[in-house]
Amino acid sequence: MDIDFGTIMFFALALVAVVPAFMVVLARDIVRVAFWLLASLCGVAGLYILLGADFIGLTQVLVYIGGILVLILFGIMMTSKDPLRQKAGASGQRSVVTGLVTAAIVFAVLAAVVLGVGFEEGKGRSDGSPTTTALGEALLTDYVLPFELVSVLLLFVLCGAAYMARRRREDAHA
Amino acid sequence: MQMPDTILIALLIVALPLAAWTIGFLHAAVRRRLPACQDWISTVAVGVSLALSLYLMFSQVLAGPAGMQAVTHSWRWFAIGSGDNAFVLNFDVLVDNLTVAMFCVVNIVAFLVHVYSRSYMHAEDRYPRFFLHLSLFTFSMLGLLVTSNLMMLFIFWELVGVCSYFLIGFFFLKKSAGDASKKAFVLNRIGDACFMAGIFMIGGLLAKQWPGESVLSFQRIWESIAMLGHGQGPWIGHESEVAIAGLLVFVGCMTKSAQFPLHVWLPDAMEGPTPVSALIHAATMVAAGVYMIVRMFPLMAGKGYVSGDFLDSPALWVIAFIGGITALFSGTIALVQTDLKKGLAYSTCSQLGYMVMAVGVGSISAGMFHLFTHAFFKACLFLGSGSVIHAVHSQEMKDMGGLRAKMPITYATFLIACLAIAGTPLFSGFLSKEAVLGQAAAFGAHHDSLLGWVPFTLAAVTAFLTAFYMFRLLFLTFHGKPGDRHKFEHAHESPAAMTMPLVVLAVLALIAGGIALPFGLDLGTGHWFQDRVNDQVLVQNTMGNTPAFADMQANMVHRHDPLPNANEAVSSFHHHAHTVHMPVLLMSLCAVLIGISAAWLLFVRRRSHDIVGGIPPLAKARVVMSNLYYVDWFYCNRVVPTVKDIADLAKAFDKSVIDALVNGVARFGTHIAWFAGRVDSLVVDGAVNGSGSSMLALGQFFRGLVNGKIQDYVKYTVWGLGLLMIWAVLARG
Amino acid sequence: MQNSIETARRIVAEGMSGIIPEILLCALVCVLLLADLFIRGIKPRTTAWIAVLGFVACGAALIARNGVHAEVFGWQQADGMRGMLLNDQFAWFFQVFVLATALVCIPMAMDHAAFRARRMGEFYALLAAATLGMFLMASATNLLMAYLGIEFASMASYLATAYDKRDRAGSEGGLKYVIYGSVASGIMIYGLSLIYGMTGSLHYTDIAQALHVSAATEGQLLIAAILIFGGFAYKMAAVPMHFWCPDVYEGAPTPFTAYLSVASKAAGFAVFVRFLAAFTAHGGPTFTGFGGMEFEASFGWPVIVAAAAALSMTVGNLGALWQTNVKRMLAYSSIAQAGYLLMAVAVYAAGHDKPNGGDLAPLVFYFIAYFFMNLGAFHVISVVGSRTGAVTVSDFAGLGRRAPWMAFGLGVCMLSLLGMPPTGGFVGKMQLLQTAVENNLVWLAVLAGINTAISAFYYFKLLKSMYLEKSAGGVIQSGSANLAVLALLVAPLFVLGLAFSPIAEFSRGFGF
Amino acid sequence: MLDVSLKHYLLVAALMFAAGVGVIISRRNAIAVLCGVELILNAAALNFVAFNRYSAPSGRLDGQVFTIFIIILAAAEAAIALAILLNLFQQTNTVDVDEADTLRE
Repeated sequence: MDIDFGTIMFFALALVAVVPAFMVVLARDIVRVAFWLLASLCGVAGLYILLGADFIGLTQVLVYIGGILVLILFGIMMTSKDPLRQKAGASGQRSVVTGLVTAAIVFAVLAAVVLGVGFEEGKGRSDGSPTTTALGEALLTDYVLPFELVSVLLLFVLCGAAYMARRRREDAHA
Repeated sequence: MQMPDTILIALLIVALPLAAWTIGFLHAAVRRRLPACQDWISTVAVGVSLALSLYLMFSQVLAGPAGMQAVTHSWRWFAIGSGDNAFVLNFDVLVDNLTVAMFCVVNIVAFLVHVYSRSYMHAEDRYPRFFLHLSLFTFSMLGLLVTSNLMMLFIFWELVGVCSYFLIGFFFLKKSAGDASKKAFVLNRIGDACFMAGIFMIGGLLAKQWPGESVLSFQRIWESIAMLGHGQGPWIGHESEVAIAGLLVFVGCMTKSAQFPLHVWLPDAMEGPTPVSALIHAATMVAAGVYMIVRMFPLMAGKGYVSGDFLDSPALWVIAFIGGITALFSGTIALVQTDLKKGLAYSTCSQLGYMVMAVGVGSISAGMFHLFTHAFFKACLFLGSGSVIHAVHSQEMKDMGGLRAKMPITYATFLIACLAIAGTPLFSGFLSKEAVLGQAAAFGAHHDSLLGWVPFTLAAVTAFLTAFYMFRLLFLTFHGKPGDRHKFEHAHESPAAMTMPLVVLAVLALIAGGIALPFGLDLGTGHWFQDRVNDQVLVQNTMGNTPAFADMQANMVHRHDPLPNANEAVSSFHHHAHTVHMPVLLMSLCAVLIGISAAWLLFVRRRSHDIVGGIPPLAKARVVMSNLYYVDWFYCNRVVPTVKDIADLAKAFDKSVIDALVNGVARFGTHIAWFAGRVDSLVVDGAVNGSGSSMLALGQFFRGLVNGKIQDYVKYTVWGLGLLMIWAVLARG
Repeated sequence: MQNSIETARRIVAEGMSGIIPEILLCALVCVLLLADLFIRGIKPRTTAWIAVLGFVACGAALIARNGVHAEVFGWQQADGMRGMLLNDQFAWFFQVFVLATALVCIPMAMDHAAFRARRMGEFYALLAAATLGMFLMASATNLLMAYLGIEFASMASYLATAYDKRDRAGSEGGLKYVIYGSVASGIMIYGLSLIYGMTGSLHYTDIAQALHVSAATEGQLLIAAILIFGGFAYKMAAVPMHFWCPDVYEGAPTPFTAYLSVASKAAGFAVFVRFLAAFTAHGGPTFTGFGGMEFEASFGWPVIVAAAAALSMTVGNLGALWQTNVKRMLAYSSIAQAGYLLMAVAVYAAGHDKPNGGDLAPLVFYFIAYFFMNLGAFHVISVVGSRTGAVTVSDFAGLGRRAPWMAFGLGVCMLSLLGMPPTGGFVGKMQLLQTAVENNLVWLAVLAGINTAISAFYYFKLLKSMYLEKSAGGVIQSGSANLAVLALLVAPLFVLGLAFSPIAEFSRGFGF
Repeated sequence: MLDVSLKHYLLVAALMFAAGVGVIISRRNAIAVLCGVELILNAAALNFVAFNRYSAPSGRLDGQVFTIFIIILAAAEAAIALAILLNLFQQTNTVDVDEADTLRE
């Protein structure tokens, strides 16, 4: 049997991406939820690299895993008294069955579309060369406007989020 | 185009009340209160308006054998879009015999009501505001009369409805008044929606023929009807749509003119001040529906209009039946009312049924004639009832009785109006009612089938009932012993400001019938009123001497003087109209006599207060009435209870089905159960309830989905998108 | 490398002049944030005036852009420019619309009780940022730009909704808004990725050309289209993406609720209609039909949009029947209004080849009327709520006596929302119905008529409460500035209702 | 021999999307709901990258650029959501979104 390395990598990474994603539904407590999410996002990062998107893969690790997930963990720590042993109500599930059934139906519909469409293959960017330079060029030429605008967005979002999360001074005095 | 003087005067007539309203409104806007002399401003405005109307009447309509030469004018109001796709609306104005006559009626009643209200409403809060509303109402009503464009007519129609809403709810601090105004408004929306749908259907069909023109003017509609008669034009192949459009327009009339089963708002509207009841809910606004179908008559008549062979038009059949049923239905309910104004309200419904039926059986002359006479005597009755209520501070007839001596002028005028509405010879109501009955009989004879005679039968029974219940009201109010001694002691005749309008109206109720006497005012020239107000004249007026009308006229059979070339159906109708004339005359005389005598026997001789009150066999009465014993017994114990049961049942139907639909559907379960044992109309009833409550239940359902839980929102959203996908894929295949 | 930098410099230099209003809004955001940070004790009034100045400057730049038709910031292709934004009349109208809404919301925010004693610079900065996002939504011709615009507007809206930190309802509304909004944008970008996969491009022009020869079946395209529609419908607050709407409207500060209900909805329609127009250009995709024959079928947008329109108006009106909270009631009412507006879009989508179809004038006209009637209603609710704490319908009892002009204004707005003459709402709705009937969507027009009848119940509930019910409260001092704003919002409704020819003509100038 | 093709990546993305929907529907904790949102966003991002690799015009990186923006905006969104959540937590002392349901009727 002739199985090449790429195929093995794909299935391994796909498992790493998908199984933890479903474990997020099933996990017992909120900290496990966060770590299953971490695993899933790592799997996706691997898939990006497998797809030749090296820069995106690294960004995924840096921003998502280094940023968003840490943010989420901070959120968990600031809002939970004992995140690993909460009473079932606060961190548990509402109805796993409804969730999974809906997920199954959603998957069925999406799978029907993606399998049904005869997407043209083979004309994409498959040379595997590093993308960082090309992405940098794209962001400063064709996509310079969104690139600049998103900086404004980050500015007001960070100010707003800081304002929102700051302890209220009037409360502190009271 | 030079504007004729007549148009100018007509517009002035319309604009004067608007000016009065505007003065008051601007004053309120600037000074934060209405002018103290708003009553004078409004009264003078409508007075001048009345004088101008009378001037038009005497200088134009009364001169010449066929009345005035109709004048039209139109202004471009707006155009949406451009070229052939534009939707254009003109402000079309038409002044003809009918307009001027209606001007006079509306202005006379409005002016008298203004005068009357200055005394009647004086002690009320918001007295100036009352006149402000009256002015706006008068303006809207007059505007409605002067337009010759369906869309404009609809706009004024809505304005009239809004004024009615304000005025019914004038005592809005009283919960019942607020509810009544809401009910009137909501119910009228049903009719308005249908009316508008009808207008759209008409407009849509006509727009294909005359793209980029103001197609909703009457002229275009008549032209299309004329073309349809010749098998051409925009309506060929759309005959059923034209019929449906006609019926939709008629539903608009049914709500405004309180036709069964959409009449229930009118009795409740009596929560408004009594002068309003007189002006709006008896004499003028409710007649707007009749006026509208009169103007729309060719549309109702449909394809056969040109050939004169239109009595088979399905729309006309529906109209005739609805009118007849309303007349009888409301008449029976009026029998058991204990509230004076409600009794009058049901009688109004009943009389409106007559007018609608007259149009349905093919004679707009008879319908309009009855509208005119009815305006005077019903306004007189309402203002009279206001005078009584003013005196005894109660609307219940059990608190009245014996007021004849205390209030002689009110009594005399009320009596004259009662005689008129009952259809006593020499009074105006006799002639107009006889005209309606005669037409209904001719309709029956013409069709010569059981179904064809139904309208006439309904009308004939109603004629008897009318005499009976009107005199019941009269006797219970003014004759017999006082019901409430204390109130009786304090009762007194109303001041002159209130009695003078009564006298004027009573005189008009007496003589207004004169306009339709065969010899008329201009002696010996045929049927005076009929010559001036009939469908051909109306159509001619609108279309003017255009080639289209010349063509139409050439092919149009002159129905009122059948020519030798008239076809068979038409001559048959005229033949019948002449042969049934005398029997109908006699029959309606009998109905009046029997009705009045029965009322007299029961309420004056037997001193009964209720129509079943004669049951206790008083010895004295039995001796006196021994000859009539069995009749009396049968009448009191069989007929009257039966009639009363029917009336009760009808009233219950009224109350539970239609009221509850409007007032809210919550209490309905019990009504359904109650109904199940009695009425066969359970199915209909259930359907009506079902749609109402299921609407609320659906609302509850959709509201329930938004339960505050974000996870569920996402869940429903995903399901919703899924359903949308399924639907889209299925719908597109 | 050097070459790329040169290219970048050239693109920026060429593009800057096309986005002056947007740059001014960016500057306004920064100035307001900095003012709040560095000027101690800056008064709310001062920041409000800075915001007004900024918006007016932006408006002036926008007016100068009227009549321009240009793609800006993008790349050159053989058959023309592929810009990120397309400045045309359609975008111009919606940008003016959004800017005007923001300007009206400033006096409302200045008057708002909960905002009086706090630093408001950040709030106005968020308002400016949301406006900027909606500008992008109106003119985006690239999927990335459309997504960025939507997110821009959404994120500013999340923060502004939760702006009053002491208010639990605001925080809760904000949290739901951000979660729901993220899900909606997730669904949308999933759909966008499918379209990208089918066409290989993010630019509308290329997508339109590629779809024309796409190998996807219509059903598959429909599913992708519905996923994308989900994201747009969320901005329009249309069914089935309406769930956030009642909670957020109730929780957000009333001035911002007003902004959301008018500007956000308009921007949602703008971005959707532009996408739709691209999608249905070239007469829609070609499909391989029975027996391998190629045929061109107009794509199923009318079906989707008509269904969403029907559902929106029905769900909105039925849901509103039960509401007692006025803002919540207006939330449902705005869902229903989205349904009426979608009816115009369905006609537009259905009518590319019909005489009166493909016409955006009814949509534009209804939006003009909607601007005045909805902002007027929220203005009154905000003013009265700030002074009396009124939130439920019964709290408005006796308003006809307590604040006659406010009650009158609210009454006119209610009648206009209901579609009664002689207000602009009536004329707008008539035009919607007329075009629907002309384009064989009679069933939708009939449903809209029935819905109008249903909606009378709840609009009149408020009217009845104001005029027919008693209340013990005293006279409310509305303030002359508020009355002036009210007059500016209500008077045009009568103009739109009576002398609407010029405006109807004006509204014809904003198609593609 | 099983060749890894576009479809495989798309199926992985579809599974992640479905899992994200499942998480949002079935979780109580607001932070867990946010994790579900991240899964959905990642599914779309993975689609973009996969399409860019297989079926986009070869010279362009549109899909990858789009993915970068998705990641940036997801970060911003998470920051906002957590900030609002912290504020709500200060008022109500719970992160159970099931209990944050006072806005309803």
